[in-house]
Amino acid sequence: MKRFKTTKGMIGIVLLALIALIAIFGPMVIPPDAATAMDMRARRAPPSLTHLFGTDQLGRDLLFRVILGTRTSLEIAVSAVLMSVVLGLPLGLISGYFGKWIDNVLMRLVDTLLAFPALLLALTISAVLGPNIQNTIIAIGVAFTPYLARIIRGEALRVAQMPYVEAARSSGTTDAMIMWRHVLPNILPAVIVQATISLAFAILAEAGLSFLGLGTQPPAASWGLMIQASRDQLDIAPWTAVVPGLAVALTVLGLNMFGDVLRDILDPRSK
Amino acid sequence: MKDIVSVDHLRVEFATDGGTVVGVEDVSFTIAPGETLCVVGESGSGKSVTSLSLMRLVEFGGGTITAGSLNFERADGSLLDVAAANAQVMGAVRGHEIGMIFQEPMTALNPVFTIERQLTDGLMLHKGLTQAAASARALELLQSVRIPEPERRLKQYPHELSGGMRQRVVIAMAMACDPKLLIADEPTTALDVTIQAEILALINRLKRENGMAVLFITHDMAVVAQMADRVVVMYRGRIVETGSVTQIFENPQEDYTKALLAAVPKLGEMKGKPAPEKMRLIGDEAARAAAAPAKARKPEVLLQVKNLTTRFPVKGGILRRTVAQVHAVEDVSFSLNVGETLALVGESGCGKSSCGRSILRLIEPTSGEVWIGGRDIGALSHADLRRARADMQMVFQDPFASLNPYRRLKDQVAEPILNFGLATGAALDAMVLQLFDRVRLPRDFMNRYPHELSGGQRQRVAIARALAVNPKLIVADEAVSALDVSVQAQVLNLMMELQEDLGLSYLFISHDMAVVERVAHQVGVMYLGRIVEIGPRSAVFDSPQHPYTQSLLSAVPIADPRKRRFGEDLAFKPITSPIFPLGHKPAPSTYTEVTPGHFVLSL
Amino acid sequence: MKRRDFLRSSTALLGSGIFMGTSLPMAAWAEDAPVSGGTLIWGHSETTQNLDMHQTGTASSGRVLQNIHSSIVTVDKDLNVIPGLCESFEVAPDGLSYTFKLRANVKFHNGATMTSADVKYSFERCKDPATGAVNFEVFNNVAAIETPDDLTVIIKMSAINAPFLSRLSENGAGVIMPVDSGPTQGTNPMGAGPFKFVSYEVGTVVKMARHEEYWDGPAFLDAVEAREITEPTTRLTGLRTGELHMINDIPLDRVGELQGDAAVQVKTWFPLNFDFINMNHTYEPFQNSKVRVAFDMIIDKEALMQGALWGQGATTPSPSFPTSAAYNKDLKQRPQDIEGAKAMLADAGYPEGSLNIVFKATTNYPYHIETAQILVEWFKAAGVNLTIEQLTWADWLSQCWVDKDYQMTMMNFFSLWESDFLYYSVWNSEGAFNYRAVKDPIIDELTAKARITVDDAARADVYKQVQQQIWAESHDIILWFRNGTIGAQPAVMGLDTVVHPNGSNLNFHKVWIKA
Amino acid sequence: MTYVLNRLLSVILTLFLITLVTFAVTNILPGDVAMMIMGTQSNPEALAGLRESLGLNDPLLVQYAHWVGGLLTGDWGNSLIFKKPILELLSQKIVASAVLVVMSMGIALALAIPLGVWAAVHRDKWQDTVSSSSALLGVSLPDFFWGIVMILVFARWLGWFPSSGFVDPSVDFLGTLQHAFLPALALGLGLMAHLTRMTRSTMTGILSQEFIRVARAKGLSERTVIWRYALANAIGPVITIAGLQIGYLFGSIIVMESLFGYTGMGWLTYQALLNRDLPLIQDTVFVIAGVVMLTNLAVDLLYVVIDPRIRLG
Repeated sequence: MKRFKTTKGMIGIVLLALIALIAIFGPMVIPPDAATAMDMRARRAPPSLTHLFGTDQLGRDLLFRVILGTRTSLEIAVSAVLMSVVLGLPLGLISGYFGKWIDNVLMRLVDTLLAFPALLLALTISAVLGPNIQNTIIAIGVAFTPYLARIIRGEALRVAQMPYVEAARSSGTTDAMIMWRHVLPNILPAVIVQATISLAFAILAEAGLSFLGLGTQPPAASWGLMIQASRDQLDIAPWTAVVPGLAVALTVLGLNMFGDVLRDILDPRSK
Repeated sequence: MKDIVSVDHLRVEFATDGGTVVGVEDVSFTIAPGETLCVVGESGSGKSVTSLSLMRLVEFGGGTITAGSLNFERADGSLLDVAAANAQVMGAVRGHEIGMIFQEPMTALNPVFTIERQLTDGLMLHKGLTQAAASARALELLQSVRIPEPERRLKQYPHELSGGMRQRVVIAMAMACDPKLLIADEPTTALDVTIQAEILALINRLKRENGMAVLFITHDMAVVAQMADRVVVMYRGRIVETGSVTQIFENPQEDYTKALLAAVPKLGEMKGKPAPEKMRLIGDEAARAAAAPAKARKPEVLLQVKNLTTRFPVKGGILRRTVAQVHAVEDVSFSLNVGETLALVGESGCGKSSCGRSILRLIEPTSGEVWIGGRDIGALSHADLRRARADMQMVFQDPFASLNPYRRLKDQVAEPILNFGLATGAALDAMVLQLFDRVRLPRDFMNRYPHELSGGQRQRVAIARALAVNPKLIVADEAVSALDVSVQAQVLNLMMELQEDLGLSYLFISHDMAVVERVAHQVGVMYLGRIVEIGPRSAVFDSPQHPYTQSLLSAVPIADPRKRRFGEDLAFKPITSPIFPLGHKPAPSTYTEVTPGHFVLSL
Repeated sequence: MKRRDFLRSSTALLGSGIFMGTSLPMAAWAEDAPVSGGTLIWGHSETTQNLDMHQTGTASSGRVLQNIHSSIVTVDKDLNVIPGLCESFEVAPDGLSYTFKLRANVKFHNGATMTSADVKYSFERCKDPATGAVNFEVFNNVAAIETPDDLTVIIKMSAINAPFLSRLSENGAGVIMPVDSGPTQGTNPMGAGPFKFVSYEVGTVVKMARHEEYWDGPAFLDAVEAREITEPTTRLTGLRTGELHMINDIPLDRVGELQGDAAVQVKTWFPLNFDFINMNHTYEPFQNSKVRVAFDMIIDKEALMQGALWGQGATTPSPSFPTSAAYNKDLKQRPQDIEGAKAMLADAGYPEGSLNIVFKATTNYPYHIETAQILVEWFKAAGVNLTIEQLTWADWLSQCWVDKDYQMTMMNFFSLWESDFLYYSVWNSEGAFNYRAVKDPIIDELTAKARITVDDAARADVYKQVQQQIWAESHDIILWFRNGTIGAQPAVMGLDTVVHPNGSNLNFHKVWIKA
Repeated sequence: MTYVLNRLLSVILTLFLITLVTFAVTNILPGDVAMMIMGTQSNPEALAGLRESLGLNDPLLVQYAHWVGGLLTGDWGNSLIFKKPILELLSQKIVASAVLVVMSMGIALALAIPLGVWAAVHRDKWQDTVSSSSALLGVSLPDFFWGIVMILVFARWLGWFPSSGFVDPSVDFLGTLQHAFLPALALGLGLMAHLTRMTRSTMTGILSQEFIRVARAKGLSERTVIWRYALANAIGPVITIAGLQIGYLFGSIIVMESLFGYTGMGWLTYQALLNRDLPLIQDTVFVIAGVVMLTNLAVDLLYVVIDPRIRLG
C-alpha cells in the first residue's frame, strides 16, 4: 500500500516539478516572440517537424504558446488560490473557533455568497475594474473564498473541540495563541490539500472566464485562453484543443496525485 | 467430547506501509462444546486478530492467514478448516454456526436500518425464513435478551436505543441462528459497569441455556476471572500461557501473567488499609519499598466547592430559544485537602466530568462557589482566571487527543510556562528538562512528536505539562482509563509519588471502582448530577449506604475466579434523564452524616 | 442598445448589395419549377428580441419580421426606391409633399384589407414618441398625413427631408400595420408580409406560416421555423447533420471549407458591413495627424483582411458603398511601411517604445479580436506597444460609444451607405456617431455644404472630398467591406432572392424546397 | 418540525441578504439603463424623462424597496430586451433548467456512485487510481469543451441526439429529454469528479465502521454489505454534497445553455448580462440564488427523510 501510494505521489511530484520547470524556465528558453509570431501560410497546421504541436488559427506555434501559457496559467491559479486562502483562512478560522453568533453571522454571509453564480461575480469585477490578469486573479480569488472559508471553518470547528485545545486553554493560553499554535497547524494540512485541488479549479476557471473575454487578454497565451480559442475549430483542428487540454489535464492529475500524498508529507506522524 | 474449535499454529500477517507485519504467530488452542475460553491480553497482543481469523474477517482488515489451520466442527459434524474455506462456505458459517459480538455497541448497528431489518436479514439468509417468520423469531430473540418493550424496539432505529440495549440487540443478532460458537470480542469494554454486569450475566445465561461454546476476548482480568472456564494469555502475537481459570489466577507460571495479575487492582483488597497504596509492579521492588504509608499531614483545605450547579441549555423552536436544561451538575458541595485525592466516581452521564470542568471554569457553572486557596474562582475576571489557572491543572482521558500532533513535546510542556511568563530561554529549557526527568521520560523525547510515544508515555507528557506551572490542584479526568493495565499501574504510581513529593491534591474522576479504591483518600459517588454519597474511602467502600453506591459496587467484576457474581440475570435500575423543563426547581441536596465525614444524600 | 441599432438607425437610403454568387451552379435550379410546400428550418444566428416592428432596434428581429411585414415602398437590387404596398408614389417638385397610391386588395394577416387609414395609423404610431419607435425621427418633418380616399395618402412636410423616401423603404419606418393593432404588435406581430406570425418561444424559435392572401402571390413554403442558435459551431453542426435547412452567418473561417463541400450550398455577398479602426481624438498622441497616419502605415490591410476575415471581404479606402456615385475611386489605401511609420512617429515626438496603447475590442465580433492580435505584432515591429482589452458588447457600448473611454478600438457599420447619414453622423464634429470626437473644420464644412447641394453629381464630389480628407488626415483607418454568408442544404431553392438589398434582412417569399 | 421551521427562517434571512447583494452588485455594474433602452437615438431630454419614469432618480433605498416590494407582490417588472414581463419569461425558462439540472445531477450520480464505491472497496489499489483518474478527466477540461465534444461526437458524427435547442416538455417530453441529454452529459462529467471523490471518502469511512464488520459476521454477502449496508449510509452525505454542487451547477449552465442554445435560466441570465438588462439581471440572479438556497434546504430535508437519526431532532 505504502509503495503504491508513494509511486503515485512520485508521479504527481515529477509531473508538477516538470510543469513548474516549464513555467519558470520555459519563457527564457524559447525564442522571444515565438509564441505570438504568426505564419499566415501555416494556419491550423497539424503537428509536424516545423511545428511539433501544430499551429492555431493565426499560424502561431502551439508548442511555444503552451510553454508560455504555462507560466500565465499557473501565475493566475496560484495567486488566485493564495488570495482565497488569505481571505478565507481568518474568516473560517474565527468562525469555526469561536462558533456561536460569530459563526452564525459569518456563515450566513458565506452562504449568501455561495448562492451567486461565480460568473456574475467575475463579470461584475471585470466590468468595474477592467479585464486584465490582476483582475482575473481577484475575480477567481474572491469567487473561491467562500468555498475555502467553509472548509476551513469545518476543520477549525473539529480542531477547536480537541482535548489539546482545552488543555491549552486550561493552562492559560489565550484564544489568539490557541488559534496560532494549536488550531492553525492542525488545519493547515487540510487547507493546503484543499488549496492544491483548488489550483486545478482555478486553471479551469480562467478558461471559463475566457469564454466571456475576461481572463488573459490575447495575444498573450494561457491554457484557458487557448482552450477557449479552440472551441470553434475542434472538429477541423483538434490539436488546438488537445495541446492545451493535455497541459491542463496533466496538471490537474499531478495536483490530485500530489494532493493525496501531501497530507501524509505534512503530517509529523508519517515521518 | 470432541473440540468444537481447534486452532493449530495460526499465523496471520498484515501488509502495512512498513512491509509485512506478523499479527499472530504460532497460536494454538481448542474450545470444547459449552466451554468459555477467554483470550486475554493487552493492546497489540493479537487477541482480536485471533478471533477475527476464526471468522475469516481478518482479511477485511488487510490480514492474511499464512500458516496453520482453524478447524471448526460444523453442525452436521463435518470438520471445516476455516483457513482454507471459500467465500461461499464462510458465508454459510458466519452468523449461522458462529455468532460474533463486537466491542462498540454504539456503532455495531447500521444506523439507517430498523432493528427488525437487522435482526431478520440473517435469519432469512441462513434459515430461509419468510419475512413474517423472521420477524416473529426476531421478537423472540429480543425477549430472550430481556429487552423491555421488544415489539416497539423492532420498529426503532439504533439511535433510539441506549448503549446497553444496543449491545443486547447485537447479542440477539449473534444468537439469531443458534450458533454453536459465540465469539465475543471485548463485548463490555465500552459499557458502564452496571450494564457490563448485565451483559456478562446475559452471556452466561445464553451459553448455559443453548449449550454453546464462547470465545471471549478481553483485556480485563477481572472479567476473565468472572467468565472463563479456561484462559489463554497472549502477548505480542503469541500465546504466553494457557490453563484453567483457577490455574491462571492462583498459580500463574509465566512472568508476564504474573505481572499482568499484579497490576490489576482487586476490589476489596484495600479493606482495612488507612491510606492509598501504590500498585504492585513485578520487578519493581523499589516502588514497593517506597509504598510506605504517606506522611500524615495536618488537614488543610485546598479546594472548597459549595453548591456548584451547572446546567446546559437544550435549544429548540424557531427562535432557538432554550426549551429545557440538562442538569449536569446539581448542587454539589465538597472539600479537598492539600496533598489528598478525592475521587468522583459514577457512570457515564452522571456529571463527574462536568463537575471537574466547572471547577476549572472550562465550562461556566450556573451557580455555586469554588474556592481554591482562599480565592473564589467563580468571581474572577477573564484575565484573573487565566492567571489563577496556574494553580489548577487538568489531565485528560485520551492521551492521543490531548496532545497537539503538530508540536514537539518540548514546546507543549513549555507552553504553560511561557503563558505565565515563568521562565524563558535557558531557564525554560532547564525547567522542561527537569519536568521530563520528573515524570521519568527520557530526555531525548523532548524533540519528538506525540505520535512517536506510547499511550503511557503520552500521559506522562500530559502530566509534565500539568506540573509545569507548579499547580496545587490537578483534575485528572479518567486519566488512566485508556491505558493498558500495566501502564495504568505505572502512571498511577507516578501520580501518587508526585503527590507525596509535591503535596499535590488530585480530583480523580473515574468510573473504575477498583482503581479508585486504590488511590483515593475521599470518595464521592455521583448520580444524575448530584453526589449521592461522599466520605472517606474506607467508609464508602466498606459500608456503602446509598442504594446506588451499593448497586454500583455489586456490579464491579472482581479479579478473583472464586468470587463470581454474574451467574443469574441482573437488572439494574436504568439511569433516568437529567433533562428537565425550564422552570424545574430541583430540591437542594441535603445529607445525613452516618459516620464522621461520611455523608449520604437524603432520599 | 444593440449593435443592430447601427443598422436600424443608419439605413436611411438604399443599400446596394453586390452578390458574389453561390457555390452551386445556377443551372441546377434553373431547370426546376418551384414547388409549393414544406417547412423551412432556419438556424438563425441571433436572438429575436422585441417583436414590435416599430420598437425593435435589432437586426435579428428585423431579419425575421421582414417576412411578416411589408413596407410602403421598397428597393430593388440596385437600391432604387420602388413601390411596395403602394402602387406608385410621387414627390412634389418642392420636396414638401409625397403622394402614395396604394395597391388595392392588399390583405393583412387578420383578413382585413389595407386602406389609407392603416397607413396613416402606422406612420402616426411611429411618429408618436409614446410608441418608443426607433425610427421616429424619420417623421420629424411631417406636418400632416392626409387620406383623401381609401387608396391615397398624401404626406405634407414642414421642411425638406431628402432621405425620407429611402427611410420608408425599410420596415422600421415604412411598415404598414392594421389600424389599432399597435398594442398587440409586441406579442403578436401582424402585417401584410408573405408569412403570418404563429408563435415565439423566447430564445428558442419563431414560427411563421404562409399568408395565403399575400398581395404578391403566396409563398412556396408552408411555414418557416427560425431556430435561434447563436453558437457558430453548433449552428454549423445543425446544418451538417441536416437538422437545419439553412443557416445565416457561417463562421468566416469555415466558408472556404463549406464551399468545397458538395453536401451544402454556400452563398456569399458583400457588403454586409464595413469595418474601421478608431483612434480616440481626445487622446493626446492621436491629436497629432502624423501619429494617425503612421498608424495607418503600420497596417497591411489586405494581409489583415486575409488574416481576420479569411479572405471573406474586400479592402477599401472609402466607406461609401462601391456602387455609390460618391465612392472615391481615386483613393488608395496606404501600403504597409513600418520603417516609414517609425520615422514618422519619431518625427511626431514618439520614438520607438514610447507609445503604450490599449486596444479595446468587443468579443461580440470574434474577428475583431483576431484583427487586434495581428495588429499587435505589426505595432510591435513599429515600436508601439499595443495591448488588447476584450469587452462584452454592453461594456464596449458604455465605455467606447457612450463614455469615449478608450484609446484605440474598431467597429463596423451595417449598410451605412447614404452619404449624408454616413459622413455627417460619423465624421461631422456634431455627428451622432462621432464617438472618436473627430473635429475637422474641413469635414464639418464639407458635410454641411453637401446638405444644401442639390445637384447629385456635385454632391457626390463633395463627399469624395470628405473621403479624401478622412484619408489624408487618417481620422480613422478604413479597412474593408465584409461578406455576408448563408449556408443551406442543396434542396433549398431560390436562395438568390433571400437576401434583402440592405444585406442583412432575409425574405423567404420566393424560397422553396425541392422534394 | 421545529428543525424545518428553523431552516426555513434561515432561508428567508439568506434570501433577504441575497436581495441586498444582488441589488448592490447590479447597481455597481457600469452603464445606464435608460441609455440601454434608448440606444443611440437618445437625446438628453428623453433620457431624463425615461430615467424619471423608471424611477432611476430615486434614492437607492427607494429603488431597492420598490424592487423587493415588486418581488413580494408579484410585479417582477419587464425585461428591457425582450419587452416581456419577467415573471412570464422566468416561468418558461425555469422548467428548462430544472430538467437540465436534474438530468445532469442524475448522470453525475449514476457515474460517480459506482465509481466511488468501487474505489473505496479497492482503496489504495490500482482500481482506486483508475477511478479517480477517470473521474478527473471530467474536470481536467472546462465544461464548454466537453459540450463541444458532445455535439461533435453524438450529434454530428453519430447523429444520436439533436445538436441544440430546447423543446417544451408539455409539448414533447421525450424531445425535451433528447435535447437536454447532451448538455446534461457535459455538465455531469464536470460534476462527477467531486462526487466520486466524496463517495469514495464517505464509503471508506463507512466501510471501516463496526456495523460493516457485524454485517459480514452475520454471513451477508459482500454485495449486500457494500451495496445495501454501506451505501444506505453513504447516500445521505453524498446527496448533501450533491446539493451543495447545485450552486456550482447553476454557474455552469450559464455557459452550457448558451452553447447548446438550450434556453433556460442560464441562457436568460447570460442574455441579461450581455445586454445589461438590469431588471432581468436582478430577477434572474435572485431566482438562481434563491433556487440554490431552496435546493440546499430541500436536500437537508431529504436528509432528514433518509437518515433516521435526524428524523426526530
